[in-house]
Amino acid sequence: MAKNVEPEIEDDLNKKLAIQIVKESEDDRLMRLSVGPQHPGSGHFRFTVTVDGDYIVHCDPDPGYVHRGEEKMCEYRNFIQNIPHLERPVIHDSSNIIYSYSLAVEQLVGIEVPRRGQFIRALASELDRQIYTLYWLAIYGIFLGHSTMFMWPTADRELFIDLMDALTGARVTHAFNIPGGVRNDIPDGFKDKCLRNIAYFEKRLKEYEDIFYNNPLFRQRTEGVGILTKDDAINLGVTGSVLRASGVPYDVRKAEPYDVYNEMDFKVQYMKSGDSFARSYVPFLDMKESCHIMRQLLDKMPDSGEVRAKLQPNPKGAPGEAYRRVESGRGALGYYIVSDGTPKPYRVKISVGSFRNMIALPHLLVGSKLADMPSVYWSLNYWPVEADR
Amino acid sequence: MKRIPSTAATSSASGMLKSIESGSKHLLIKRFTLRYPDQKLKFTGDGYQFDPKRGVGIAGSRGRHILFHDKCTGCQLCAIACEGIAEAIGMVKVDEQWKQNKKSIMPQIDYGKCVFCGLCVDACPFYALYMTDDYELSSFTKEHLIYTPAQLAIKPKYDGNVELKIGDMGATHG
Amino acid sequence: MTSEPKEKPIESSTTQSSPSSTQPAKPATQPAKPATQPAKQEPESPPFEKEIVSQILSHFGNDKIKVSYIRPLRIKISVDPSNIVEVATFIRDNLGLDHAEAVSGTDYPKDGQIEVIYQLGSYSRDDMEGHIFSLATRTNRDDARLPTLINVYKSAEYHERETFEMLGVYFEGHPRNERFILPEDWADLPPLRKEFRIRGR
Amino acid sequence: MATAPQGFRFGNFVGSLIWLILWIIIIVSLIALPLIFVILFYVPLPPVNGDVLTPYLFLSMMVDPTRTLPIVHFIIHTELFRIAVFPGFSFAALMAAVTIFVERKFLAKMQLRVGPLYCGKVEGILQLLADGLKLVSKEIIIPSGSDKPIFWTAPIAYVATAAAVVALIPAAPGWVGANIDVGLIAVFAILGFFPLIALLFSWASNSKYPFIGGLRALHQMIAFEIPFFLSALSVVLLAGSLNLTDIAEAQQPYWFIFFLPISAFVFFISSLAELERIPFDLPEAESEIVAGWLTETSGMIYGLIQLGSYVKVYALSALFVILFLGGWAGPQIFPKELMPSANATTAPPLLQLLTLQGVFNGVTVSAIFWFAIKTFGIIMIMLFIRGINPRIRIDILLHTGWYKLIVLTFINMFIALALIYGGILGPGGLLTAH
Repeated sequence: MAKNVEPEIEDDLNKKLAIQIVKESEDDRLMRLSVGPQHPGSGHFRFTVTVDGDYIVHCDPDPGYVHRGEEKMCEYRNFIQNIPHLERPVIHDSSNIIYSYSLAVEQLVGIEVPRRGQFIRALASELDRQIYTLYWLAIYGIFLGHSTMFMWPTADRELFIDLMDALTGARVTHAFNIPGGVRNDIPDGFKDKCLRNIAYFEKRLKEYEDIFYNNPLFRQRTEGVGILTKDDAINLGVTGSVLRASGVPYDVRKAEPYDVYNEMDFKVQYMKSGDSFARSYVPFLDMKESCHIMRQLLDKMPDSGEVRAKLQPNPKGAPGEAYRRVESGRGALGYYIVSDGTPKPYRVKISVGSFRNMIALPHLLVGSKLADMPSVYWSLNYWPVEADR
Repeated sequence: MKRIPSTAATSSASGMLKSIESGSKHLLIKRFTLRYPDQKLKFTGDGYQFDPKRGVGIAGSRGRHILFHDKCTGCQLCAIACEGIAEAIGMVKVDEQWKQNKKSIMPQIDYGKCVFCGLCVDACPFYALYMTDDYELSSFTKEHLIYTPAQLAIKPKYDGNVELKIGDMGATHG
Repeated sequence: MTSEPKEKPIESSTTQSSPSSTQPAKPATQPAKPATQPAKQEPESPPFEKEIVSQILSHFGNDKIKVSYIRPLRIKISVDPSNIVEVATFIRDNLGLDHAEAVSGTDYPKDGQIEVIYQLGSYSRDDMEGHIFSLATRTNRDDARLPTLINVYKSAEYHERETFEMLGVYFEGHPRNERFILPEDWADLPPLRKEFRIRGR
Repeated sequence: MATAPQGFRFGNFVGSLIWLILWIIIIVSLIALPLIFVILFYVPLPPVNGDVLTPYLFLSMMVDPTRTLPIVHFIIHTELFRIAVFPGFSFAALMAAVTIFVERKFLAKMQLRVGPLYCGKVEGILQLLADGLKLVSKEIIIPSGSDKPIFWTAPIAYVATAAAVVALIPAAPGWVGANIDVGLIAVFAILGFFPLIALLFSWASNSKYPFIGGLRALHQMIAFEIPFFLSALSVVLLAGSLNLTDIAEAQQPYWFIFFLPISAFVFFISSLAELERIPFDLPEAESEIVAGWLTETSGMIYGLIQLGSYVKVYALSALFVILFLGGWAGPQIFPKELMPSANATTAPPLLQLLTLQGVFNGVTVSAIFWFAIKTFGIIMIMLFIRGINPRIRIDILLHTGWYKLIVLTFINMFIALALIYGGILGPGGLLTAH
């Protein structure tokens, strides 16, 4: 299929790029606006947009304001010491960002996680996905000027933060998933509390739909805005909800099921329109599906057993390399780890969804209106800190 | 596996009416806010602990540490565990004589640096270092954030007793 | 893992990883142990992946393509920089690998080389959704130059730009070989080279 | 672990307080008191109880407050009082303050949080005072390269214009700052100044985001001005007058909202756009253009503009009440006999003091009560709309203004004309009060 669409897409994209570079210098009508890093609508991220009237003719992303050099830092620390700093890029979703790291390290070190441990860390990562998505939704609400939609998800996020607090002892940056399983077993009464909170949360999702997704003003602002076609989505290599909103039902949990996800019964939620509305609605559907997965995880979890494989304090990875992925709140999150047989990794590359989705930002913004900028930008599920790493 | 989600596309009037209904419904729902200094959350367990024999932690809140002087051997494993993470733990001399601690050194923790990951607790093989519920560690100076072994030995008092309640009128704290 | 010696797992890894290979979508929960040596040490390669590799090999021949390993869901081949555009175009057109997930470089000062590796994936082929195809190439460390793949894989654009600034690999044909994530006034070595040391460590 | 900041001494703190009090006493006794006495000697004062007000009499009022009654009575009947205090600016500013506080608490309730809580012990009732003090004490930052005279003038002009609108709005029969025959046109004319001020200020700020915001304000204003006028036009047709008091009294038995619901809707939507409130707060859209034309404001400049915009909220809500909801019409809330009339001298002095010798008689109090209730209801609807809606996009907004609202107003205008020609409403109509 790739053969017949490829040339025209390629031409189109190159042409667009050429127009951007020429237009910036020649025309006097253009106004260059800086969005970020201290703009209320950007996070720790800067991109410049050049507007001609109300239309954006050029967009240049400029990430790196929160670059920590995680990949370099990894080379100086052993496999266990890397955990706390690796979860800093996404403190809400820290279970997921450590999940694929743990999978890759387990492959290199050669250990197997006990079955109960697999269930618990899948549960933790689902809870973290909810926490992240709710936070994302809250910011999307305030970006569109809907202050109520900022407050409700922020409040309901507390349901899951509460659970993570009981499970791991920390509200964010849990350091819970580690190579070899999880740090501790679930506490008493956790299962009932979890089921109670999920049941309440599903009721709340209906309210979100009422006040936000079905609101005609919200529909007007997002429907038909920033359309990313299926071919463009594939070609640009976007991931996560952005990809699924463009009609590609791709989820790492289905494509490459890790741990216990092949026993779970869930559907990959996707939409075909590829506009801002679809990109904002797919995470919402994912949240519903995630509740479903969490119920199954709690149901099928073995009642007792080990949760953590014994790991020596300073494990050495066998020489070689591993590339493992999980589906995080923002799409596929992969770690490429090269080990040279020492306790420290030789090279760690983090392939994050935010960085991969950033390429769609100039693609979508060029030609759209300045007023569409927040709705397009944040619908890309972009987390600046994670993209900078 | 593949299905098109129903977007519940509604006309703008009924969508607006639903918004109004949902908004006015929430005027009757209980508030969610935790009034923090007056109310404090109740935590599970008695702080994060670790069982070196089984190799598994015990769930609990990760606040500041508690150090049991009668068990600490001055083996520095906690300081080594912290080395690449926060470098918050330093070993200092104490004026105490314990027969298991010949060198009389014990960890001193700088909470200006600690990230509360609890990996030092995992590293302690002698049940000497646990974590507690106490998370209110702010102070005016950086020096006050450095907790000496004597300060770490004190068990903090934490009296949080508010739990998240879910009822017909929504979720609320207390 | 405490008592497990380091040298042991080479034989056991190959036997353990093979049963899971029949189903491409099966989870890799089995500890697919790493291969220390290139693919000839793994005799029982999974058939689906093997077939893909044999397609490439039959087109290009053994001298252009060096197969590093074939594991369940993971294939790595190494090519010469002069062939990489040709190989990538073939892979894209005939194998359905339509996007690059990551482009990363690894510095090997001992060999005097930098390995740039493209992790390619497929969204359009259902039976290859879980596969990651690693296309690796090596370039000289002192004058690191590679042909760009953005005309083949548009998705590699920002990744290549990042690789340029992090490892100093110049991508010929890339429109913007310039600063991306690092500060504007960065005048030091590319930070992911091994001779760039973090201060104090 | 709580310790005081280093170098803090309680003695120094008390010493600084005493020093401050000393300076205040010196300044008051050396400058303020002589100034007052000079003014009292040279300024002709109203006669009180037949005597001309002298400084001695003035000082004796401090001993016996009932002696101030005539002077208060005199002040109440001046134009200045009407414009500055009761139906005018101070009343509007009070309503604005109440609006700000209620907005915060109401939205907080809707959003499942508590809103201001600690300042003032009881549900954060003093939060507004604290915010005001904070704004007063903050530094005003002027951007370099800005047009300084305009930059300084614009916020004051904004508040002044808002006050000018308020001066035209009657709050009870006879209680209006300026009772002019072209009241409605005057209101619209003055409202036309706001986007001009926004544009001037944004241009004077010498910054890109304010500039875009100012242009948006202008676009929005032009798009919504016409439906705004036209929706009021059908009211004028029915009432047969442009005087706001006359319009309010013309709808004595039946409010115009029953005949002109579409006009009322259009007027409400247009006034939301006029007020730059969500969903029409595009000139201040913070996620696109930082804070729009308010980006470079700081300190009291920001405070004044906020005050002006909330006074505007009151003004337009009151205008809606006058045009569509019958103004101050409503049942008498308590018997007239309880209030001493203007000539009553039999009432106890304390009650005389409270009712200001019958200036606020029963009818007036009832009218003010109903007027305030209705105005506040409209304000609450505005707040509610803010709670449930996102911000609209500029092109949809312009499309709505030009294409939809204008058409809707014409529909209702034809209905109004039909009512007049059918002899049902208008001068001498069936349902008109005679």
